[in-house]
This record gives sequence, structure tokens and C-alpha cells, in this order.
Amino acid sequence: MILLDIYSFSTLTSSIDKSLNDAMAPWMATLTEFVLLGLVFLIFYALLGLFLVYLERKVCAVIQNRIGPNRVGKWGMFQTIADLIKLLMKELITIKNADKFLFNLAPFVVIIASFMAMAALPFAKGLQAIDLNIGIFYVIAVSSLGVVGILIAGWSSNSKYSLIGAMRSGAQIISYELSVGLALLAIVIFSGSMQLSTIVESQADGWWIFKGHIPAVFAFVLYLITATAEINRGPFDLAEAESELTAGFHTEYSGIKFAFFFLAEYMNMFIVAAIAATLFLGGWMPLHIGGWEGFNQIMDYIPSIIWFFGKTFVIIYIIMWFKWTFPRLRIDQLLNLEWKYLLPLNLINTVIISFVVLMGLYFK
Amino acid sequence: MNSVVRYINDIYKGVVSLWTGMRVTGKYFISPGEIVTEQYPENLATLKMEDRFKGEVIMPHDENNQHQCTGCGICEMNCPNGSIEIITKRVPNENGKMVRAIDKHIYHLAMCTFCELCIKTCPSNAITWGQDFEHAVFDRTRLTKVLNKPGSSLKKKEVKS
Amino acid sequence: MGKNNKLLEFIANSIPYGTLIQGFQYPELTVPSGKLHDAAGALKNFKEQPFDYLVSLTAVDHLEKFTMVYHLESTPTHTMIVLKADLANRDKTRIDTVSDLWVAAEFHEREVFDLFGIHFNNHPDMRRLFLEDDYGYPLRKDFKDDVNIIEYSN
Amino acid sequence: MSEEAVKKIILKEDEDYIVNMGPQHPSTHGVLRMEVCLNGETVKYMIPHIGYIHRGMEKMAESNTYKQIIHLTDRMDYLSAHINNEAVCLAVENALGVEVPERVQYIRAILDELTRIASHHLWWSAFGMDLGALTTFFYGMRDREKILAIFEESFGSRLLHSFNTPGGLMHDVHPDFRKHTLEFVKYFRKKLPDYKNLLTDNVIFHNRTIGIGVMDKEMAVNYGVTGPSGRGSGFSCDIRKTAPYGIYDKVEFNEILYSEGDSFARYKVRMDEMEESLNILEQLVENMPEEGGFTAKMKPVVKLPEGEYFQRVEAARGEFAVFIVSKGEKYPYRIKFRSPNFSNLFVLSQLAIGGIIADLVAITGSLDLVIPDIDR
Repeated sequence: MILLDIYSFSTLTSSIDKSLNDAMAPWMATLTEFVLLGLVFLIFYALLGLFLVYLERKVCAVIQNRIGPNRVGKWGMFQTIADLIKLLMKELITIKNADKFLFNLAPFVVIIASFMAMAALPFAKGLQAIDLNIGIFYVIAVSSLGVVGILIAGWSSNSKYSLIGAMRSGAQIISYELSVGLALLAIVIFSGSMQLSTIVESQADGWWIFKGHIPAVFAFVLYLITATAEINRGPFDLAEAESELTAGFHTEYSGIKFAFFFLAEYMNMFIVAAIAATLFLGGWMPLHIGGWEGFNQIMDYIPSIIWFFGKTFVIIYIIMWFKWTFPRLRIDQLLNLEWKYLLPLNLINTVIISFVVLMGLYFK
Repeated sequence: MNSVVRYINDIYKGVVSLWTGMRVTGKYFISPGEIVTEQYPENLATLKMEDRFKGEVIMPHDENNQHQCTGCGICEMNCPNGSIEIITKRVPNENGKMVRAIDKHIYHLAMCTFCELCIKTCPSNAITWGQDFEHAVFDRTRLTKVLNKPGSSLKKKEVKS
Repeated sequence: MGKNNKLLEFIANSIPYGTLIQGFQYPELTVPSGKLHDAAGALKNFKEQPFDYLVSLTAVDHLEKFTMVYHLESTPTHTMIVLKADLANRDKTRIDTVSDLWVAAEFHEREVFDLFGIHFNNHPDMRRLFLEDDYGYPLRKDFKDDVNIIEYSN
Repeated sequence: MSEEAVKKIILKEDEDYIVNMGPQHPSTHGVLRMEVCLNGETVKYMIPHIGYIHRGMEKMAESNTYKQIIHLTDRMDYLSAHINNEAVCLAVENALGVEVPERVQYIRAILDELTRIASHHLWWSAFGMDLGALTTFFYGMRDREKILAIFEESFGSRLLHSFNTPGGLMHDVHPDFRKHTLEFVKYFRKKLPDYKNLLTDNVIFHNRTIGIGVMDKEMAVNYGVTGPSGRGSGFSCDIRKTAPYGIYDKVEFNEILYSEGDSFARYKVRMDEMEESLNILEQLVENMPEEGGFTAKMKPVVKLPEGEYFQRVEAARGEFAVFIVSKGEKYPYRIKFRSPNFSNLFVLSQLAIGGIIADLVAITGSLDLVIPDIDR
């Protein structure tokens, strides 16, 4: 436990806070912190988004017996940066008879929604922008705002494909929002808190997926499936469905506006993976097994930020693995799956978890 | 009750089938030795095309800059697309008589459909397949080629003894 | 291909206006163009060997006449028969459609209409299939298009 | 299409939500335009528009000699190029009464089956991709590559090889042809379980295809839907069985028939056909004579005696037939190609009605259309 503090970021962040407060008025300090945080997140967001695009291309390439990008830089590392430069320089095509204001607004809505969700994520010990006491609630609420952007994009493009894609996306996210919430509720019941930092602390002696055994594993699997649907990724990528709707809601977008959608999609994937890692796999908490002191100490030597990103990327890989294996569902089957299978199972699981917690049947 | 069993059975079967699918892709993910990508410009040094590869029609010349084309025009006649044009001229042979000889054997690569009829029907085996396949050019006119090299002449037929 | 007596008998009885000859591969039945639909219907509804599969439908321009050629197969026995009808008139060539018997004919007839200019009576959708409305009928032997077709001979 | 449907086309209702799928659309596999009228996502009617790449091959063929026509047939159904070539060759050979050596017949049949497998590979790849399983594309292409390597080794080209010629073959096959074919058979047998696990058994795939686009036998016969699509409806239309040509009457194989008539049945027919083709290949390679030449004696200029000749072969997508009218010249007077996809396409507008867009894509994929074959 002492070792954990070596890697804690709280000393760093509090010292910055202190020096800022010493140097200027408190409101100025807060404002500067806002700006600083915003800048850090922007850079992090962009870099992570680019890396995720690169990762996806490499993962799918290996799955498909290919090499993947290998021209720009060593192992094609700078491929996505080259792509970004290309996207930046591309023409922004204006669509005839499109609703100009909404058309331009939509990418921002989508990207802001995913950007806001980042604020509540605990990246490492002491590295969390804002530790809300309703953290999970906030993340769910904010991340589902993205669908508004998708609907606006589909509506304002004045394209039939876009409209169909947007409508599909609307139906899909409204349905799957329920299951995502219920699956996350499992951990809220276990830990008795909605504050993300408390949930992470509660896993110091074992992750919830182990402590909660069968119901927690079940909730984890359900969360993975519904979260994949929530972020419009294959096999649930009906909003894009390139073989049916060419590119779905972003058919008419080009250049950097398209890049916003693209980036937001990948960042949403990161966010759901991070939530899964935080809630089910202990977040930045190292792998601790109750009673094994030596083992726990060795695990503590690994910095918490590595633990967090390691777990997140494992889940991201699983989500990618889904996409590159399965055929796409049909829209009615997608809704069937949610309302006839996932939601009932989730409800039953929630009841079981409440029972398990009441009787104290989970590992403490 | 029956429907509940079916419901659960459906879920079980579905999950199993999804897992078998994921095992296939997972198997290839952990075996990078299966990668089949050909790294084209890098492997140029080792890239060996098949002997019969139809890259383009060429006219082999020997070391004396001599070819075997008599300018008979059978290839031109057999080409279904008109991608061969034969321009002949009259040159004196060793006896001083004016005989027909090839001036230009023009080959429009852009029009060629690689049906092999010209090569098949050539009575003197003057043309054959070349293995070059890098035909991308910026200007279409560069795909029109003259197959006989400048200054080349007809190879003398060796008299069979 | 053995002698198909039942078929011969049937044709002699119900299609007396047709002339049946043994062609190179298949029996060929030539009927007057006005009676084509009747003959086709009779063949389609022949109880023992219903010719229910239209393999191919096309026309041939013999300059003095068009010949409609229908290749029919009987799916239970896999016997083939060729049905032919001559059309003399070049300008207002008309023949009855067989698309009510074989749906496949609908599109083959549209193709023939497009390329030969043969109209089909009672066809549900007599529009051109590939070409513009003002384009000529390219598979006619007297078709000339100086703009688009470069003629070459070899 | 009924008359009401036609009227609807002309008098389009204002509230109809018309979506043009194509000519450039990822799921049409070519320049096919489908005018889809939607009610929500449900298809009210669908009208295919073709002719974007019509090249007038029948007209072109009228000024080409019989040997030159071969390379035109390559470019119709480019995925069963070899089989198309064979149709013209067989027609000419039958008309002239030429006996081609048995070895040529064996080689032709081997190449037919290889072409068929390669074509089904591509269909499998593209069908998976239509349904959103993007990985199938690369696995299918990877295995197809092995066949193309065999082709390249023997013919010098991979797709359009114009290897048949009236009377036999252009060349003898490569000395390693036999060995490499057997190697491929072995290799592909090993890879087939992957196909099964990845797509055939997948529950999402079942949901997407079973009961989608049901075509009963009467409909298949009436529309002239042949090939695997027809056999998925129980229409026994395998020309290799019903009107054997070449060496096929000496080969033992089963005609794959399914009676369900939905997209999954069509899928299963093609998957089983690949396995059946492997069996045929093994028999043929085993019995192929080493000696016997690769061509029959033919005159340099082929002139068909006056008459009409019809030759049917089983291409990868159905019955390909060539109808030649000769007036005794070296050019055909009239040549008609009965292409399988032309007939297969038009059943689509009937199958699509009542489904949703995703079903339309699944049905299009299961019919396995090659657009240049429709347009010719």
C-alpha cells in the first residue's frame, strides 16, 4: 500500500495547484487549471485517437493475415498522422440544400460528448480531472449525448442514406442505453457507490470481476456486448453499415469534419473500455489477491497508469476482435437482441446481484 | 417451460457459435507466420515472374541486333483489337532484288487483351511474351511501342543441311 | 438423343400448324408468328414433358426476315426443343409476348426489343433495356452508326 | 413485375422514399443501379437498371473469327472465364465434328473446377463482406490466390486467360500443374473448417440468411434462375449432370440440391459445391493421361458449316449457353450468349419486396451477380 503512493500523481497535481494558488488569485488559479486541463486533455485525446486508429489497423491486419500499414515510419507508426494531415488538407464539401448550421454543428456535438466523458475517468492514482460523487452516472449521461450529434448529422445532410443511418443509430442507442446502465448498476450495487474513485479503492483486495464471481462476470460480458453496440461498432455498426448505406450518417462529411466523427468513434471505444476496466477490472488498482502479501507487493511495483492502460487496451482488443469476426446484425435483430435477450438477462442479473450482496455471498 | 428451455438453448448455441468464430480469428491473430502479404516494391529483387507470364508482347533480338520478323502481317490480321500495326518497306537483298522487310512493328499495349493469338500464329516465332509488368505511365502514348529496335535487320535463316 | 415419340405425337396433335424438323442438336419447331403464343402455351402445358424452363430467347436478323428463336427445356426430363417463328415485316415487327408463360422471357424480350427493335404485344413493360430511346437497333444487320462504331475488317 | 408495379414506376408517388443503390455502391459489386422504394426500411419495390457497361459483345463477335471470339467471352463473367471459353470451343468443335484428345478434356474439366472454386472463393469473400464480416474477404482471397498461382504458372495470366481454343488448348499445361493442383486440394481441405467456423455456423449469419429471399422451385424455373442459386431452390439444373459435356459423364459427383430456397440454402449449395469440386479434381487429376497432346488437328481458319449450334455449359453462376448461327463464313452470322446472371438478376426485384435494406444486400450477395455478365 505504501508503494502505491510512489506512483501517485496526487503530489504532482496538488503541488501544481498550490503553486498556482500562491501565484494568483483563487479564481485566476481555477481558470488557469481549467485551461491547462483542457489543453492536456486535447493533446491526450488527439494522440490517443490517432494511436487507436493505428492499433485497429494493425490488429485487423494481423487477424486478416496481412501486415497492415508499414510505409510511413517504422512499422507504419506515423501512418495515422499522415492520414490526419491528409484529412486536414481535404476540401470541406458543402452540401446543396443541407441545413448548414446543423450540418456544421453535428461533428462538434459528437466530439464534445466523448470529450466530456473523459473528465471523470480515473487514469491513475490521483490522476482524475474531477472526482464526482455520481461519476458513473455522469459518464453514462454524457457519453450518450453523442447520439444527438449523429441524429443531427443524419438529418442535416440532406441525404437519404444519412437519414436512414441516423434513425437506426437513434433506435439503437436508446435501446442499448438501458442495458449499459443496468450492467454498470451491478458494480454500483457491489461497491455501494457511484463515485469512481471509491469504486477503484473498493477493489484494493481483488477486482470486482473476481470478487463478484458469476454475477459479476455475467455483468461484464453483458456490458461488453452492450457497450460495443452503444459505440456503433461492428457487429452493431448499423449506423454506418458500409455495405448497405455506404457510410451511414457521415456519408456527406469530408475532411476534418469527417475526422471528428472518426476520432469520436475511436475515443468512445476508449471510454467504454476504460469504464469497463475501472468498474470490473479494478481501474488503476494492481492485481491484488487477498492474503498473498508478497505477490501483491510485486504487483505494486508496476505503476498504476500502466495497469489502467493495460486493462483498457485488453478490452479494446476484445472489442476489435468482435468487429473483425462477426457479420453485422439487422436492425430488427439488433432490437430483438436488446429487448428480448440482453435486457431481461440484465434485469435478472441485477436481482441476483442484489440478493448476493444482501446475503454477503461475494468474496470480501 | 418448453419455451424457456428453448430460450436458454438459443442463447447457449449462439454464444458457442460466436466463440468458435472468434477462435478462428484469434488463431490467426496469434500466428503472424500466416501473413501472406507480398511487399511488392521491396521484393522486386527476388520477384521472379512465371516463364509464361503475359506481361507484354516483345520481339527478341540477338546480339547482332537481328530479329526474325519478316513483316508478313499475320499477327496484325489475327489481332482482334487492332493493337498491332505492321509498316513494311522495300529493301534490297543480297542479289540486289527489292524485297519486303519490316520497317516498324507497332504494338499498342493499351489496346492489347493478351489473347496470345499473334504469338500463336506467328510463322517465324518472331514475337513472344515479355515478363515486364510495370506498365504504369503518365502518358498514354508511351504505351504504343515499336517492337523492332532501330537499325535491326532480319536474321538469315540457316539453311538446313 | 433418342426419338421422343410422345413429344412428336403431341406436337402433331396439338400444334398441327407447326413444321417439325430434326435440327443439328435439337428438334426444331417452326410456327407462323401469329400462332407463336398458342404453340408456346401448348408446349408449356404439355402434361408429360412440360417445357417450363426457357433457356434462351433471341432473334436472328436474316435481312429478308427476322427469326425468333426460343430454346425450351423440360425440367423433369431435360429434353430440349427449339421453337422458331419468322417475322417478315422489318418496320413494324410485332410478335406476341411469351412473358405470361415464362417470366424470364420478360427481360429477354426487352433485350431483343432493345437490340433488334422487335415489339412484343401485351408485354407488361416494353421499354429499352440498355440503350437510349433514340438509339438505333444495333444488332440489325443494316445498322450503321458512324459516330460510335469504328468499323474495321481483318 | 406486375402491371401495377410498372404504373408505379411511371407515376411515382410523392411520398415514396426512393433510394438509389448504385451505380457506385459497395454492395452491388459493379455498376448495377437498384432503384429501391422504401417504406421506413422496408422495400416496397426494387427496379434494377442495367447497361452501364454494355459493350455490345454480340455485335463485336459478328466481325471476329471464332478464335478471336474466345477472348471476348473471357470478359463477360470474368470469374468463370475458362468455362465461358469452353462453351464457344465446344460449340465450334461439335459443329465441325472434331474429336479433341481425351487429355484436353481432362485438363479442361480440371480448369473448370478450379475456376469454379476460385469463383466461389470470391463470392464467399464478398458475401461475408456484404453482411459485415470483413475478415472473410481476406481469407477467401488468400485461398483464391493459390488457384490463381496455378493459373499463372500454366497460362501466364491469372483472371482472363483465353486458354481454350477451338480444337484444344493454347499450350500444354505446365509440368508441375498436376502436382500443384493436388497440393491445392490438400491445402484447401485444411482451410475449409475455418470457413465453416467463421461464417457458416455463426448465429448472426444464420439470422441474416435463413428465411431471407425465399424462392420456391416454380419461381426459379419460371425466372430461369440457374446455377447454385437455382439449385438452392431444388431446381435440378446442373448442366454437368443433365447434359454432360466434355469428360463430365465419366466423373462421379453429386449434384448439390437444397429445397429451402432461401439465402442460406444458396450459400450452402456453394459451400458444398466447393467440396464436391475438390472431389472431382482428385478424380480428374488421378485419371488425367500424361500423353495425348493438347490440341486436335484444326485448320488455321475455322469455318463453320451453315447451321445453328447451341452449346450449354455449367458456369460458376449457372447455365452459360452460346447460340451460333453460321452462314458458312469464318465469322459467325449471329452469336448469342445466354448468360446466367442476366436471368438471375431479375428475380432479385421479386425477392426484395417485403424485406428490408439489409435483406436486399443479403439476397444480392447470395445470388452472386457479376455485372459484366449481365450487360455483356
